[in-house]
Amino acid sequence: MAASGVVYGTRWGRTNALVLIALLVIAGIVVAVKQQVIAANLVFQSSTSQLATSAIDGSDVGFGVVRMTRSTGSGGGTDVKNVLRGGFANGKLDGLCVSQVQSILGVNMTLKITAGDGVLGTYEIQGSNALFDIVSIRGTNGSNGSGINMDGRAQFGLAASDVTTTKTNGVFDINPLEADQGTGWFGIDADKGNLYNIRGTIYDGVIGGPFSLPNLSITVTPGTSGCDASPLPK
Amino acid sequence: MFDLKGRVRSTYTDAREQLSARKDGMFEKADTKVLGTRRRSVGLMVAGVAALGTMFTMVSSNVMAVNFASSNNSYKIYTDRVIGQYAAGFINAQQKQNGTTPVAQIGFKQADLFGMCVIAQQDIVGLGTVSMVMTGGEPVNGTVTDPTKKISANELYIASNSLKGSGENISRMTLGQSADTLAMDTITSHRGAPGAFGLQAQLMQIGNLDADSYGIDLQGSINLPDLNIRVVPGVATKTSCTS
Amino acid sequence: MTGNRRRQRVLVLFALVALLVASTITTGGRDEPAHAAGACGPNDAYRSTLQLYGGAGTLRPCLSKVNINVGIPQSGQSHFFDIQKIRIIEDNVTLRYADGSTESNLKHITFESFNVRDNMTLTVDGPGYDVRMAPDAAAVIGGEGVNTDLWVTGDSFVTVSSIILFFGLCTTASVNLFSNLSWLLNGSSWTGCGMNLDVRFMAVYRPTGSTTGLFPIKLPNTTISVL
Amino acid sequence: MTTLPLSQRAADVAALLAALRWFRAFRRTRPFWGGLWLGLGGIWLLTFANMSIGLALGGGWNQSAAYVIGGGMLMFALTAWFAPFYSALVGFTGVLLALAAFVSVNLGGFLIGSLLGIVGGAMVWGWGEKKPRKQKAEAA
Repeated sequence: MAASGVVYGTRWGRTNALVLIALLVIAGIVVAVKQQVIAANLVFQSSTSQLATSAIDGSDVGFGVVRMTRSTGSGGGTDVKNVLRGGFANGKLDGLCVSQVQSILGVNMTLKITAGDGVLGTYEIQGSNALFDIVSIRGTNGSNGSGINMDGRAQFGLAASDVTTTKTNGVFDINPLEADQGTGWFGIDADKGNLYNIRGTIYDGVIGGPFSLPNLSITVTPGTSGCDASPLPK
Repeated sequence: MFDLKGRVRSTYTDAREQLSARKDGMFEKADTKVLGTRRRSVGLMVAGVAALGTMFTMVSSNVMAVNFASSNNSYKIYTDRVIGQYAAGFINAQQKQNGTTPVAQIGFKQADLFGMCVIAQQDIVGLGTVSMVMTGGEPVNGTVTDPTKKISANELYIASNSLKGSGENISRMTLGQSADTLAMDTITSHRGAPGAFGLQAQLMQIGNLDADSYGIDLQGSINLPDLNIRVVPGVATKTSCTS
Repeated sequence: MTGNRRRQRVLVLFALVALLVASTITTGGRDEPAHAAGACGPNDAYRSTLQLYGGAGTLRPCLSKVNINVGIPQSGQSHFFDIQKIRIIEDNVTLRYADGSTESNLKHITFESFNVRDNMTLTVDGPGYDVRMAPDAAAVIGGEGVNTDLWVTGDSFVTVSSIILFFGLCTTASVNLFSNLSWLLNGSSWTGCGMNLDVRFMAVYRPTGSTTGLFPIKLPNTTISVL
Repeated sequence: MTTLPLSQRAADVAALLAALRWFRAFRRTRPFWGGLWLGLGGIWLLTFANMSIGLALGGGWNQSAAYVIGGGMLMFALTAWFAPFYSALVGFTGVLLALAAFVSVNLGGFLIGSLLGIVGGAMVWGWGEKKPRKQKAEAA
């Protein structure tokens, strides 16, 4: 079909130019994607969250020192940290605030989760089977009650693995705090716990049972203004 | 000797001549021939719009699902109730065209939305701000009125810096889980940095949700019964969802 | 057919009676110490069996072998706590711990109506960690009408004063001496100047009546921290 | 008040006229308006998705659909402009892309991108030689 004297074929000059451009684009994309990966590697500034609530009314309460596995940050490894794990089989909260400051690319930002109806003493947040890994917690006097209170037969010095909170078919579950077995792990067991005007530093909270969070708000704002900077949630 | 200078010059002169010839050709063509959009365009246009209309109807009558992915910087999302199965969230810096903004990246493996209203703003040169209001499912008025018009979304991700609603039923929630260990049931791709704050829940039922979003990303598909898209001049508010 | 129905009725009646009996047995009985069966060694063999003072019940705790220091440092003649009665219950107790090990020569003492005015810090000295409970001022570890049973080491001590004794001056008594002093300690109400108790186990309970409602642990304005 | 020399002003006007004449010729020799709408549709899809290229590359089809479809529409528009020979092909494909955008790119950029693409693509497809203008003028 080709006209005589005309040779058809791949014109290598042009082809090479296009191939070169395509390769450059791919290289650029690879660089861009790599930067994206680097950008996603956040700087881990604070490992603990702030907790605040006007009151906690819990039944079958226990505290125990447990070894919590914690991420060490950028490397993706883990280490072990001793925390006081507080367990509540059933609980009501009068307002809740959990906040976390995190530094991303050198900029501080604060995630804040709040809930509550704004009325003191209504205990509008109800849930069951809650665990909090506490670094420190402080209860203070207020018009609604004062500090940390425990009711019933309180025992200090139990093994953390012997602390009881939740029940299945009326029988206490074994080791609800998931504490290490054996000695060395301090525990407190009480029938009831009433905690008022609580501010604390926690690593995490796990709430198992179905629960409600009226007026739930999740916000992320630049800066470090967390639960400590705001009045107790009601 | 390799006469580079001469070769460049001759190439340049050739190109100039070619361009000039092409220009002359263009002028000649423009003067001699009448070229333009012929009437047959209307046929294709009508066919295309009809096809679009058919797809729109199919989507709004729940036959077809669509994809949605955007990191636009001005979204408002309203729904009367969202029932999310396997939710996970962490803090991130959302990339925008002009820098970054801190957001909570929240993902749902499966989410049922009772009414959905998305308001997107776009600045258009010469027109100012216009708002696009997309509604689907039942009317978004704060109460669930018609559960049959449920919107089901698979793998829904929202980048939000403010999310407000009423947590009606939440279970198995973990706050403070290391963000690199988050999982939405079997999906383990929605993860943050090691050691960073993470939130995970098996069920999150949130009523009357108002979210400011910097992006919606739907990895799966969504059905949008009663789909309606309107363009409203200026900044639209939640009242625009029902009016 | 009628015979069948009658048998059915009898069965239902029997089931109802059984349910009623079972419910009275479970609600009428005294609250058993809350513990999960099988959590402490093979067949729960590593639990200690401890009698509370005054027949208030038996506890079968699984013990952590961690020392709890109840410290109220003395400061001159300042009064930091009040105790109605100090009693020594058992002079030589052996506790079994969660790993099966035992510790002997411990003392079982009890405080009646223990109230702290100020200066107390409760420090849990665990391996590799401390838990500190530090009330700003007043705290209740027991309180009115409540017994505080403590299993302590012999070298623990309390520093108390009483108007009828030593002209009201602060006097220290080691727990080792409690059995010799029991006639005295049991008798009067004490004003405390200081205390340093190394506690292995502590149970706070109401000796009679309902176990709940009194809130024997009250820690107003208190920080609990893990160090 | 500074007055430009007459020759200077004349030269300016001449240059402007030349540019206009060039633009008119450019416009008349290619599916200009169709290409414009098609291209704007593609740009709208891209800006509306507002996705950073890194996110699009990392996210799979959902995130990259805007780039693929919007970018495709833009590319076809440019092809229509600079290679009018292929206008029938790129116009038709542009319409198909605009339709595909509805299901895969944010409802076709809230319909606007899809509509622009359909109108523009159809115009590009239908572009070609028409009856001479002079005849029309004479008839009128």
